[in-house]
Amino acid sequence: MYNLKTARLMTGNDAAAYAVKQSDVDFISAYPITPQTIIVERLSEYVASGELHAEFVATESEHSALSACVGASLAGARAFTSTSSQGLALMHEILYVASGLRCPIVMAIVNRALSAPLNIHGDHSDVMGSRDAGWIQIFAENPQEVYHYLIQSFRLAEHPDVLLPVGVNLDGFTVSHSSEPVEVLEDSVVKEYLPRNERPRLDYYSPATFGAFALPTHYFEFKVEQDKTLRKAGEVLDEVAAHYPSPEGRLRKIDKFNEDGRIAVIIMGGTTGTLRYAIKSLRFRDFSLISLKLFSPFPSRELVEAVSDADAVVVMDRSMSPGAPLHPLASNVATSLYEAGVSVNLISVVYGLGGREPTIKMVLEMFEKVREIARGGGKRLSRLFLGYQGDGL
Amino acid sequence: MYNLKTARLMTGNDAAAYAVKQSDVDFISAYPITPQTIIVERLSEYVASGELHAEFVATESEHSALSACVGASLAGARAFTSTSSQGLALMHEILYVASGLRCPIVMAIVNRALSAPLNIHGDHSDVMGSRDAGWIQIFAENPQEVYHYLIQSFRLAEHPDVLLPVGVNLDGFTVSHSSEPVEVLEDSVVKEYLPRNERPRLDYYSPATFGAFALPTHYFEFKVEQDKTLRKAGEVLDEVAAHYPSPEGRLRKIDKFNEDGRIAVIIMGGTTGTLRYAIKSLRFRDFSLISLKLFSPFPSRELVEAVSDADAVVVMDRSMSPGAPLHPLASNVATSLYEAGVSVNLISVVYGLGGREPTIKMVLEMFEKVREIARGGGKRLSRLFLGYQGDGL
Amino acid sequence: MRQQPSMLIPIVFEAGNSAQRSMANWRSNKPIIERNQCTNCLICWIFCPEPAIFMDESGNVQIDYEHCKGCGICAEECPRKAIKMVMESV
Amino acid sequence: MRQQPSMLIPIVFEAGNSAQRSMANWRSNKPIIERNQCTNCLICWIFCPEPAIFMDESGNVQIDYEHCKGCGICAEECPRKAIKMVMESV
Amino acid sequence: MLFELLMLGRGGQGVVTAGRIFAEAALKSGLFSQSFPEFGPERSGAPVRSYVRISDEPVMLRAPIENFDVAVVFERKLLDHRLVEMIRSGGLIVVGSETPVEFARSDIKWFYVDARKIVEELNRPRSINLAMLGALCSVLHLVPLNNVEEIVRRRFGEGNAEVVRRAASRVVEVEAAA
Amino acid sequence: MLFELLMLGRGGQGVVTAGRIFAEAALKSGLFSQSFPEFGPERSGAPVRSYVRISDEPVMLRAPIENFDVAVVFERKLLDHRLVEMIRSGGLIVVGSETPVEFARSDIKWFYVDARKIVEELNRPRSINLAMLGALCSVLHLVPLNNVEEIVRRRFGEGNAEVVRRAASRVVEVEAAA
Amino acid sequence: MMQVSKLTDLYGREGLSPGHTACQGCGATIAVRQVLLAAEPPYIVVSPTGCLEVVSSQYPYTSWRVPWVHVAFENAAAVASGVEAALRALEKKGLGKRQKVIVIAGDGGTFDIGFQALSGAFERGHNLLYICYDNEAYMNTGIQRSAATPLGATTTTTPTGKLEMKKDITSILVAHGSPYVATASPHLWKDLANKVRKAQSKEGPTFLHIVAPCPRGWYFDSHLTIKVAKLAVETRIFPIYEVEHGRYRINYPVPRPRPIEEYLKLQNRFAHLLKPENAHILEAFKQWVESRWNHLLKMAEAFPL
Amino acid sequence: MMQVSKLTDLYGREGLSPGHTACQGCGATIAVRQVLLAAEPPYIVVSPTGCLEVVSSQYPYTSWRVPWVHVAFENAAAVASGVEAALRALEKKGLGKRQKVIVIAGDGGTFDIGFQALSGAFERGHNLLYICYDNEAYMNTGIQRSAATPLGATTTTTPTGKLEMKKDITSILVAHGSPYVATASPHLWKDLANKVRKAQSKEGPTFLHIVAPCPRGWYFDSHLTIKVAKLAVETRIFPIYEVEHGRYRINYPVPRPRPIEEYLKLQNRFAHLLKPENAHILEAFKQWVESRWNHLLKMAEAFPL
Ligand SMILES: Cc1ncc(C[n+]2csc(CCOP(=O)(O)OP(=O)(O)O)c2C)c(N)n1
Ligand SMILES: Cc1ncc(C[n+]2csc(CCOP(=O)(O)OP(=O)(O)O)c2C)c(N)n1
Ligand code: SF4
Ligand code: SF4
Ligand code: SF4
Ligand code: SF4
Ligand code: SF4
Ligand code: SF4
Ligand SMILES: [Mg+2]
Ligand SMILES: [Mg+2]
Repeated sequence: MYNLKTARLMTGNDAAAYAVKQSDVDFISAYPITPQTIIVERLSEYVASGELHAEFVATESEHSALSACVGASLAGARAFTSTSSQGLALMHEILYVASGLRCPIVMAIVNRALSAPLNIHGDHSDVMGSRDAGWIQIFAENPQEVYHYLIQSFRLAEHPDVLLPVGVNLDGFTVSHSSEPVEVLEDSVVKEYLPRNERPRLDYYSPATFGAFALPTHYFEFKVEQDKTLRKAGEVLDEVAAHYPSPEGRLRKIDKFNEDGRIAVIIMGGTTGTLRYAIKSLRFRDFSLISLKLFSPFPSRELVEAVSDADAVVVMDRSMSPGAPLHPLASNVATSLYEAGVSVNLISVVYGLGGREPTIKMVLEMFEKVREIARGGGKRLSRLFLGYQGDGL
Repeated sequence: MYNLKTARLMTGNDAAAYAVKQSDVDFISAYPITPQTIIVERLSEYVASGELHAEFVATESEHSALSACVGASLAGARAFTSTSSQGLALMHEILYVASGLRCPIVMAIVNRALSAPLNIHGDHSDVMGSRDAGWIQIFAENPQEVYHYLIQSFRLAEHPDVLLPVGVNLDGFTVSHSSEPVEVLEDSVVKEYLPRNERPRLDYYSPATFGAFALPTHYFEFKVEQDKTLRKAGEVLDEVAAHYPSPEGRLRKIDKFNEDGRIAVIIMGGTTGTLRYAIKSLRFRDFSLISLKLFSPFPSRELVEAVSDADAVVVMDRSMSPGAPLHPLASNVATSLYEAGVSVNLISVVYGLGGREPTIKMVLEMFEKVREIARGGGKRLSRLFLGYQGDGL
Repeated sequence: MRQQPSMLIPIVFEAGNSAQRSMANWRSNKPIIERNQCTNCLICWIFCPEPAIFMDESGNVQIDYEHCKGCGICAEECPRKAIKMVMESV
Repeated sequence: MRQQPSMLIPIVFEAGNSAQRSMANWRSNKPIIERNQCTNCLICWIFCPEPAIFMDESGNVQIDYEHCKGCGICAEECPRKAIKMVMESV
Repeated sequence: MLFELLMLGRGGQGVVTAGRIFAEAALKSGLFSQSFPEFGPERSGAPVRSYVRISDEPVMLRAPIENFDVAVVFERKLLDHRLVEMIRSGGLIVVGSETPVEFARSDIKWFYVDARKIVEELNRPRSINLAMLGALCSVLHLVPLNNVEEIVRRRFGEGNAEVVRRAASRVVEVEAAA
Repeated sequence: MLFELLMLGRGGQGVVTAGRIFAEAALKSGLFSQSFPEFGPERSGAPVRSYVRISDEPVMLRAPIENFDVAVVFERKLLDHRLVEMIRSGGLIVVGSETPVEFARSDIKWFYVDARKIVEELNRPRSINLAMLGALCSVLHLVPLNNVEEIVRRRFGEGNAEVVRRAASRVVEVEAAA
Repeated sequence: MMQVSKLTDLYGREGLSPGHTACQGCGATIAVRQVLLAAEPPYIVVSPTGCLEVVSSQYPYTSWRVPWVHVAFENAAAVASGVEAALRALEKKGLGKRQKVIVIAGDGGTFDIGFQALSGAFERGHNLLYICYDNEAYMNTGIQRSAATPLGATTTTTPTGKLEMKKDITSILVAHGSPYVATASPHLWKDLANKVRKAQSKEGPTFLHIVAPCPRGWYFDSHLTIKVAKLAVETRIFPIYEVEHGRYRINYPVPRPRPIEEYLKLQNRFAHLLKPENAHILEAFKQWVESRWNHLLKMAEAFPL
Repeated sequence: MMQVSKLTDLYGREGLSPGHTACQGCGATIAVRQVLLAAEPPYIVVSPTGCLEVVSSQYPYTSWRVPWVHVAFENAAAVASGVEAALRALEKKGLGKRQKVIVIAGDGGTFDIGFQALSGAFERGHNLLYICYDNEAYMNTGIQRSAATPLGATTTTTPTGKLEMKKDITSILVAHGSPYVATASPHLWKDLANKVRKAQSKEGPTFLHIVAPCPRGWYFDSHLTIKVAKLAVETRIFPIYEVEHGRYRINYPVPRPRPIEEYLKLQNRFAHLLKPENAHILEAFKQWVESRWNHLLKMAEAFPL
């Protein structure tokens, strides 16, 4: 996986900033928020030191940061932003506009819980709360993936058949602040991988109107077209990844681990590593792991294929959809299974809210519990909390 | 249904403003946006004329409007706001805070499509885009329901076992701007129905700290508690409705029509009326209709019960979850069916985006098409668009 | 520089194409320039909201009735009172 | 007026309860008042960020070592130089 | 029975109000009704539509009205072929005009009323909509003229009620050419 | 092999940097490593933790570190019973202190180093963290002192490398009382 | 910068096409036309949501003959910041050319919901010209109060008249340290045109505040738009001045102001102010006009241009 | 309003408890303590997200002995508007009592992301006192640039020093027509205390801008906090003045200012400014101080209190 000779120790945030620098972005606009801030700080340093030729606009809010990116993107620039939690929530309105105007903006989303109560730690509520905004959403497990996925995101976003914004998610603190070995590509290799494509832009000499107003006579078609394009982006992703110069770094929709395990666990983000460790080193060989790298467009087919034979399927959500039948990821999985006519013993687990990162002990207990449920068979859906200390639900 | 002698002609917006006036709110803060604006205008008139004793704060944005409501609610006031589309999106961050701080705010959401492209007409993208925010979400079909549901919402929101914000949704223009007969209660009856309950509030003489900062040690429990409360609110709703002085106006989670129909159609909001008409007057007696009044907490059990014997179940979404396996309502239904182990022929229909209100002709065509699919049997999930004029998906 | 994408995107590439739209049925009153009083000073033009006033090849100021909405500003502001507003027949 | 709800809500009802928390291990340097130089003028108190300075029953200004973080402002600002900062042993 | 009606005028002429008054009058006369404007941004001068449904049972239908039994067109200038096509056979149309209106369909009844003249006579330049309402009631016989007059009087005063009445008396049927 | 380490100091003392340098040095010596701070708002003066994992295979684990093989405590004052309990049997602890530290567990090795004195001697008041690193390397034998010294020299200059070396030479093992 | 001195200097430079759907006699449209006639290419226009946006960009039509972008209601200045900085970056890399960015926004999008983005852009010092066409209310949504609505004016959210004063946006932007802040009226087209050019020629963020009477929202007959603008100026209600780096010049002195009632009585939104029972509001209105004018005189004296 | 004249007038009125988690020597905390010691009950405090909020309200603890609410980062003034208006409504209905609303916010929450809410609340004229403790950067997230960061200061987002001037928030709020706008420093505790009371006693929205040195973010030793505040005032970098209804009074004249370098050299964020190659930035900094001071003198002359 790593070549220790060439690897550097980088946090997820470091890796993000480095990837963005190498991607030769033209424009960055962002607003500080924990735990994302370091990305922005590093990028300001790169710009100040001349290592990165870009304009860095420190707006007065995240709403403005994304708005500025939309403006920059429509002006033809390669634009980047990053945020977390309240910042993403404040951008909410503009997230839809960015995708609707087909701006290939790339954003690092350093996932963090949403207020109230205020909490600065990791969970996926922020990005899940905007999951209808029409962005491509990618989840990285560790700083190395953050690096690779960000670079591929620019190519994906700017692909003429896509022109959609991409979010690259990394868990707040546990990935963003964890220093780990990261191998990077040569600047020139990245540059070559990211050619500049033409696309419509604001220009006095060929004036066009961006952001027109659409009556009921036109709106529906725009939106369906956008959805179609997003779904197709899954295929483009495969192509974009296939060209990525680092074969191990190629972005796949799902990544399977210990495929022979009879109990499949579906999860996204940093905690995957802990499960890998538990399965491999603590000998939970009856568990297979499905690390979902692409949340949107949701790879239903691949997922169903991967789990249809399992004795039980555990879906781990790091957010809740309060009042809904199930939480975002589990609901997507259940729906996919329903559509495929596959019926498995499904176990929905909510974990890690507000930064309660699962300990080894918690994971082991969960695995035991899941085994029990799997042995029990029959039941179509169970709900568990991992690490929750109140009285059960 | 109506007593024509006492009914008045009111639009959905009129009915909303009238209900809010009778509910004796103390505080209103809102920002104009089409098609919601009229509610705010009417309320300003009621306040100006002295018919309503409330402070009306015309903030400089929706973000501030909801923030002001949070402040007012924590100060002990009965607070109301209303918005649509971009306004709701701009409130996004504070929606979560309002529920997290357990503010019993009531909001009328006059549903409208989200930009880009800008469109001022009806669809449910706005509210669906915030469906994880932990609010109770109610959908009204017509001005009469808007009236009844708003009054019941205040009692539900302020119930000591609930203390959560409530959104009452009405379709932009087709309900908000359609003048129809509405029967109203006496002022005194409403007043009696809405007693003032004590709850913690900002007060110098018993100082407390609201909106504290929660570390990973506490956050998870707060959030699970909030979700639990939201789920329980379904039961409280039954109780609150049972006491409502107008028996026909009582809010039920789902409302069934022509129950004997073999093909069940699940839908929310104004277009329900058109389907009722089609089934009743145009003799599509093989269709039964399930008008969902409560979207959150989602009444999975009641819904599954209602459709488990159907030959086919049509779920009509007036919004999309781009890139997701299914759109919000259909996904909730599929998940509920999966959980219940019920397997039916499911047909997901997306309709009415950006105000493309289904015509009779469209509905008839859809019914024919659905019949065909139902006759075909077997298939677990089909996807249709209603009124979309591009090439199919 | 620009490459028009094959996808349906809410961009209008044909600048100023609203001129293709007739606004004539917005009008209840019709401005009529009395040629002999008009000095072609362009005052009416600078104040027309549409604009529905133009100079023809011979340098005469004219009304574009496809776009004039009949607001009456030109008539009001013409320093020579060279424009009359005439009610359209109903 | 207030009714404390049975639910878990992120409200703290016990005003000022952070005083229950000891901050002593934040401190590397310890302020010591030299009693005989101190006029109990309260200058140190008005500038203490915690506050970790109080007047005892006999009207003497004292340091609250459970809450003093050792910033040294009091020593710096005491007009009588009555406070010394002493390094805590490690 | 389900009866559908279109009103077409221009921004500032009170088209929406007219629809609503008609629906209210229907309600007062014991019929169920619904009235809604053409949805969209309103600008002074722009053509504006308003719709009314009247029925003997509650109106649940919320579909756009694509065909109608009656059209009320405030100014002849706004009439166009497509609109005339949308009137159901057996229906009728009332047009605000000084002169009889030419027409292409003989399966509907044509009326005209010089609404502008009436409001000028009565010095109510903003009451074109009320004149059209008066004319409509007098030829449609669905909602009693009295009810409309009553609502107008209550809301806009006797002078405007007179507009309604006068228009009702002045509306003229156009003889079919065919 | 999976080795877990805690560093505990106070905001402003460079606890996080120390962890990171140690992880980097491990990487340079051919081991996989991971370092992460205690997550949360940082305030000057507040106790701060930093963690390091070192392994001969890639470190995937991302769980909080609840028990550790080694603890490095920058100031004796920060030591508490609970922390000592969390050290794995056979592990070791290095404490910044002028004097030998009392302790309750004899199944771990105890070391102390007068880091404050060293940084005072060398006039590097902000380099307590580097002194603790030096002491750690000299007693742990997992990551060569050289590697740490090298990184410190490159990043903070020779003066600070001297801090590392001097601390390495001054760290003292406490003889078990039992 | 080429001075505009006659109408033929502007003729033929149309940036807005007819066929937009503004109301008859819309003052905003007149103002915007004049701005575009004056502006020197190349430039890019950014607008927030509002009347102007809605009437000019109804897909598949556009009235814009120049590049134009609308993103949302509250962020025109932020979008403009992005466009401006992006073009700067692209130019440095040889991937594009700088073009002046001009925001054209309503009062709601400027004084209220877009104010923070505006303030932020000015603080950061972007090279852009921000123009507010001020019709003193949210017209697009049907005439609701904005911070620009004057004391006493009725709107649908102030049915008995607004209780607060109009926000003094120009002074606020002067306090932001802008190199050029000015006011203008479409009836003084030459002054307006030259101010557009002057503002455009400065480096840094400049601001132009244009009175834009709205027949629909102010309730006057559509032929009176220019008259009303003129009266706003000649009653001293809307002073015409400019401020360069904090130094003031009154461009249109108004030594003998017309009576304020002349202005008010044309507009139904002020009808109630002329009733005897509201004399105190009228008085407050007059005082406001006077005190602002006097303040302006004093500033022009203390900090002359 | 009771004048504060000696420390015993304040002793025993503590609104903030110890046990908060602010850094050693935090200037913001000193300022806030002084505000609460002075404020007259009954009142309610609203704070946005920021250092103050995070250090004082870590569940299940609170350092607030007075009612306090935090909702988000950008909306303190809007929340305060809601509280204020709600209490007014409840009082009218006999369901509650009016209490003064005091916002205490950082510079980021005031100058930047919360500026629109602030401006809106002032425009609407709510009866509230808004206090900004200005530590000249986003400290809670680790020292990033804000509009309050002075020219030349390094932050983590301006690694080579900020290029723009500090936003002149007081002038901007004066331009909002506030009845009372003032500045204060914790080293002048009496002036500060009396300004809190004066501001509180006015009807309408008032503003108090307090310099709050931050040892962590300005890089100075924690015992110097009060010294640094004093130097800010005595170098004329942070003038102490008040503006009542547009009329100015300089409360602390500083006839012989201390050299600006004295202030700068204490703080590592300015270290580079003292290097010869940055002399031009230092010069610009000095000019900014001088021109603001002169402007203030002129205003005090033209519009004396
Ligand atoms: C976030 C948001 N809130 C509200 C609206 C609705 N809205 C659109 S335009 C507008 C008013 C515009 O007022 P102004 O800026 O003064 O421009 P005008 O229409 O008067 O020209 C409003 C309230 C919106 N589009 N977005
Ligand atoms: C919408 C949003 N964006 C960003 C943040 C992150 N954030 C919290 S506090 C803060 C800075 C606060 O700065 P300031 O107001 O100056 O207060 P200080 O911390 O300096 O006391 C930031 C950027 C947030 N909480 N919410
Ligand atoms: S203003 Fe009058 S004179 Fe001048 S061009 Fe127009 S019509 Fe002719
Ligand atoms: S009437 Fe109005 S729209 Fe027509 S030409 Fe004259 S100014 Fe232009
Ligand atoms: S400042 Fe000095 S003299 Fe005054 S009370 Fe404190 S220690 Fe005593
Ligand atoms: S050292 Fe600082 S915290 Fe301790 S008492 Fe003195 S001023 Fe207060
Ligand atoms: S409402 Fe006013 S500003 Fe808007 S288009 Fe009509 S006249 Fe112009
Ligand atoms: S960072 Fe600065 S403002 Fe924040 S707590 Fe520390 S000293 Fe106070
Ligand atoms: Mg406006
Ligand atoms: Mg700050």
